[in-house]
Amino acid sequence: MVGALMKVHVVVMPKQNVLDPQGVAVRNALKDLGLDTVESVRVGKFLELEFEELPDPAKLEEVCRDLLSNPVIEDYTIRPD
Amino acid sequence: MVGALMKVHVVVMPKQNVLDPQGVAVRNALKDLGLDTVESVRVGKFLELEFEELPDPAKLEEVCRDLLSNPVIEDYTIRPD
Amino acid sequence: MKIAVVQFPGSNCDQDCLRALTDGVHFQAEYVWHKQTSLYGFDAVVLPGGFSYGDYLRCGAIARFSPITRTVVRSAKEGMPVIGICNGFQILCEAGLLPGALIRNQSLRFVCKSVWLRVETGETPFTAQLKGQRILKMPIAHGEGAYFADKASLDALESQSQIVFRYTDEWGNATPEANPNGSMHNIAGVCNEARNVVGMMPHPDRAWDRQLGSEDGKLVFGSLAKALEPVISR
Amino acid sequence: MVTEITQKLVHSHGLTDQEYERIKAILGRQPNFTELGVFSVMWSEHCSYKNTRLELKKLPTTGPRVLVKAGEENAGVIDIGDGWAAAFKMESHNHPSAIEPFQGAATGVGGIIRDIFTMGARPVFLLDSLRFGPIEGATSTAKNNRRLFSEVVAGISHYGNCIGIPTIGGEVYFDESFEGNPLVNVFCLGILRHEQITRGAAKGIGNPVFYVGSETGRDGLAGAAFASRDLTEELRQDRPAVQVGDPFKGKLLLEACLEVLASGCVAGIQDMGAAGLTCSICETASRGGTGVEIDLALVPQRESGMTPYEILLSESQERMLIIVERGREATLKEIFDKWDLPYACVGEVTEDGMMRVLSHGCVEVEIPAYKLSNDAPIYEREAVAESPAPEFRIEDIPSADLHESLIRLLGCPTIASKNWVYRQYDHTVRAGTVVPPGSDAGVFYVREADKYLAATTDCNGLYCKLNPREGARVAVAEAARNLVCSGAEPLAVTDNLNFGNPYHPNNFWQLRESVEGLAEACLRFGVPVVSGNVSLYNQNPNGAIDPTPTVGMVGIIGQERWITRQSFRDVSDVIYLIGPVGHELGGSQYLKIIHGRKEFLPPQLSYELELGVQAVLLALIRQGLVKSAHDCSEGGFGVALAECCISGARTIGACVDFGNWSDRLDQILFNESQSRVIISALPEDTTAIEAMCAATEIQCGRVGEVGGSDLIISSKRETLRWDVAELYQAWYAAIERVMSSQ
Ligand SMILES: Nc1ncnc2c1ncn2[C@@H]1O[C@H](COP(=O)(O)OP(=O)(O)O)[C@@H](O)[C@H]1O
Ligand SMILES: [Mg+2]
Repeated sequence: MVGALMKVHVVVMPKQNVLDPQGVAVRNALKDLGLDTVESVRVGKFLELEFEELPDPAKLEEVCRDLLSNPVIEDYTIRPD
Repeated sequence: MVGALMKVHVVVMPKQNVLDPQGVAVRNALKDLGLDTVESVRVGKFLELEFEELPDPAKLEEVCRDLLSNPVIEDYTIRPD
Repeated sequence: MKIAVVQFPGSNCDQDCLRALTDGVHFQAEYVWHKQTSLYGFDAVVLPGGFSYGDYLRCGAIARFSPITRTVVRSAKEGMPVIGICNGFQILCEAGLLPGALIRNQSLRFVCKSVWLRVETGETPFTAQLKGQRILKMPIAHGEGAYFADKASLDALESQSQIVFRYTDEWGNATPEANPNGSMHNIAGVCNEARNVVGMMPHPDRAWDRQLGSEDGKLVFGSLAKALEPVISR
Repeated sequence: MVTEITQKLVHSHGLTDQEYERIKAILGRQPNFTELGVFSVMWSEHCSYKNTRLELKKLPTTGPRVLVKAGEENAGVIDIGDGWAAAFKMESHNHPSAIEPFQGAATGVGGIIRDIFTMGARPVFLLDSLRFGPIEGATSTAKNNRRLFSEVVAGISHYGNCIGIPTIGGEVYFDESFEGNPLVNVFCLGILRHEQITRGAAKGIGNPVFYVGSETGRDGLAGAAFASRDLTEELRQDRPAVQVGDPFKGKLLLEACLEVLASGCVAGIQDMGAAGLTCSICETASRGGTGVEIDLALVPQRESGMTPYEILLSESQERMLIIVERGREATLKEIFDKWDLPYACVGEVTEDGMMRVLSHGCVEVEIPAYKLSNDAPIYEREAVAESPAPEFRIEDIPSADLHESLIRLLGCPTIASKNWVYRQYDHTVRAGTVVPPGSDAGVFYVREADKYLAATTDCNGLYCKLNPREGARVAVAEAARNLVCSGAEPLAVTDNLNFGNPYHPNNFWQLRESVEGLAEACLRFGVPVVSGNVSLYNQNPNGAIDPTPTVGMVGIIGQERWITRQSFRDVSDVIYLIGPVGHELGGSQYLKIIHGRKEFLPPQLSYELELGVQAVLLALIRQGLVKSAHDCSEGGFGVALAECCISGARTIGACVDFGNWSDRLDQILFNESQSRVIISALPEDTTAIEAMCAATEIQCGRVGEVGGSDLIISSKRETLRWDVAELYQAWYAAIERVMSSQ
């Protein structure tokens, strides 16, 4: 067996003031399915990264900002597994 | 002010046996950026649902299974905020 | 004989399908709005391509819950011929009428081009006049058209001849190079066990006029005439 | 809270002190903060054309086919026969695409489509004309250029594919001058009956004014003003929230609007594009000679707590303003309910000529609508000519390895096949694309009208940089030639003027020269300009972009059998070169790519020759004598000939002989002299072809034959031979290779 891998989760969401047409469509569909107390839905990305060895946190922030998210329209958060 | 909204997070990930070309592309890009200890990446969806009032858990499971994910290719998990 | 062309919000091949049916193979065809719940008077249904509900979340995921889709599911179970083209195929998979799912193209990019298809079975209402592994030419245009099914389902599809079309080269060889999107087993179209429901990613609705570079789409729609003959004469 | 109007505030709105005085004179008082915002967007270059209006007047806009002229409405409309008409226009989204390439390009597509269906037309196809910095290499600049290119193409594909309108052509160029400031020009054409032409005018006092489509958010605040300034780093930072396109909503809006228009209940309709609600209210009122009064409290809103300023200046996408015949409101409501789209009656047409905006009943804005949209200041900017580029002399250039040169030219991204781009575009939806991207012009069969339309976009910015007037003329000539090569008769033009900051006298001179060149050429080719767009302030820290007056041209093909493609078809077909062999290498891709020199005078256009060549070609095509036709453009005869061999469904060789020509072979092969077309024909038709050409002054040289698997070119001095499979490899997958490099 390989040494246990370390996981890092990155959540990338559309910024609050940016239109999220996908979220709107899902919200409407949920209402149609009878979940009438749903107020709003936002849809983002969930990335599960597996590392042999955890990277330098600053480096990780850098790739989240430059590659994994688009800072013009998205925010990201790094979550421990 | 409106009463505080309740959040529910749903994470939808491609099943292990489903090819995730996007994950592979992200992994390669991360390696190029110098994160050489990255082993694998999988890319899924993160849905943030806001409710006025939390729905019945069984109903929530139902929509996760029927609408928010496709069990042929995806698994979902419901996470408290 | 009258064919229904379903219009979902975001369908964009509805007009092409209607034209292919009326001008291409001279059937009677009418639109059916997604909020309708009846298919009374129709003999077959086409779910056209497009981006139903924007294809937000997943292709076909929201359309599955549309009122008309529930009726289509019921009618299909009663044996009505149903074909889903492109987005229509995705909807049929989401609705559970067809096995498997269509996932993002392996290239991660939308692909629009002309492809060759080998007809794998004449035993469906949409291939009834296409015996003997005919090779057809028609365009594809999709971002999420890679056919996926787990091993057991694939085995079942193969053993029960439920694979209707496969991507091939011009000479009918199902090579990896001829696979435009990463579909398993080069699958371009499948049918259900009862064989009355067919889904395909390529567009017969864009190949029914010589000027468009192929008329092979007429063979697909035209097969319905043969398939429905017994129904009509009854 | 009342905001004090300080000089600083005025300036930060991009208005000068004189402009502010003019505003006070129009109002007879000081504007309030909201009104200042309204003036600033309406008087931005994007909406008012204050620096270009005088120049644009030079363009020819009339002709027997013109039904709606340039500048009158959202798009121009021309007659295409039998009661049918075509509405078309080009629009730029350069700055938004520089900031957020995917959404910038996507919303550009959405915007131009709305301009077309606002006219009552059903959009039937799109073209896109793109410019980026160089994409080859491992530098961070090259990587960034690749990212911009990739995302822009993805954005166009996202919107166009989803809404179901095929993209049937376009162009892509790569050059240093576009680094950091890509050009994204999108063209849309729609089809309608003459009687369906609708107007963006607020007619009928008392008619209700409806807002339809997506809710208003804070996105794209004052985007028109944003597009009217240099794209500095500060501007990038303090940008408004990026607009996100929703093609799904766009599709519903398109269908619902066409249905509403067909119902006959509409008195006027206008999309909300640049300057959003502000522009649509004041322009409809101004065109109708009326006023419009609305209450912002009634406007559907996506975010809470928006101020009147924000609501008025928002550029949220997928919204329209519809003025309904009083008493027919129910029709509109029924249709928008059917399509599940938001709508709201927000006000009515008034007779006092005022744009009056209330917020919960209190007057926020009160401005004479006509003056707001028509009395913007008009400037004549200073123009200073650049010194002319030197004349090209062949002695200054060493001859290169020609075998390798052709392969390198075919593989350079500007010349290489653009299939990597157009494969990502749905070009077959609507089942009418008869000639898909990959030939000189796209050809679309408009089934409902039984008409074949051809369309192309063209502009060589390098020529325009070296001589803007000549470059603009060549752009028109090339567009017309591309149409004729596909069998079409050119009908009319739309243009997109992309230039740098007009306050730099050099830039303004480029603009003026280009417009005059366009005007002259359009007149000579008999193609009126029916619509267009101006995009200034295209700069990066190294200076302005190469001037790029993009020309979009539409033509009609009378009969199906006249439709002609560029690729060779059959073995032993005879190859002719119609037009001269040429010699002009200035501004050529050969000099740029092979010798690294972006200089010298570009090729010169002779109208007589160009019109002669086009007339002969069209006559030959209509006689059924032409099996393929392809014009020589970037890369000259050599590249064009290779493209004839490799751009069809199958590659095919050719053998060409310049045996009695004494020029250097690089000059023969790669000069970019204008007015040249390579055709192929059946051997038995040669007598007829030569007879027809002999009756004119036009040279028509029989230069070779189609066949084999090699491309062979020989001159007095040498014989060159390429395996066409190798040429194909170099050309077909070049962009794919570059884009997959790291
Ligand atoms: N951005 C694009 N979108 C769609 N088609 C394109 C694009 N760029 C180039 N094409 C197509 O590729 C072919 C070659 O383009 P181009 O080299 O500009 O032709 P030409 O020199 O004849 O104007 C044309 O059919 C054109 O429509
Ligand atoms: Mg050309």
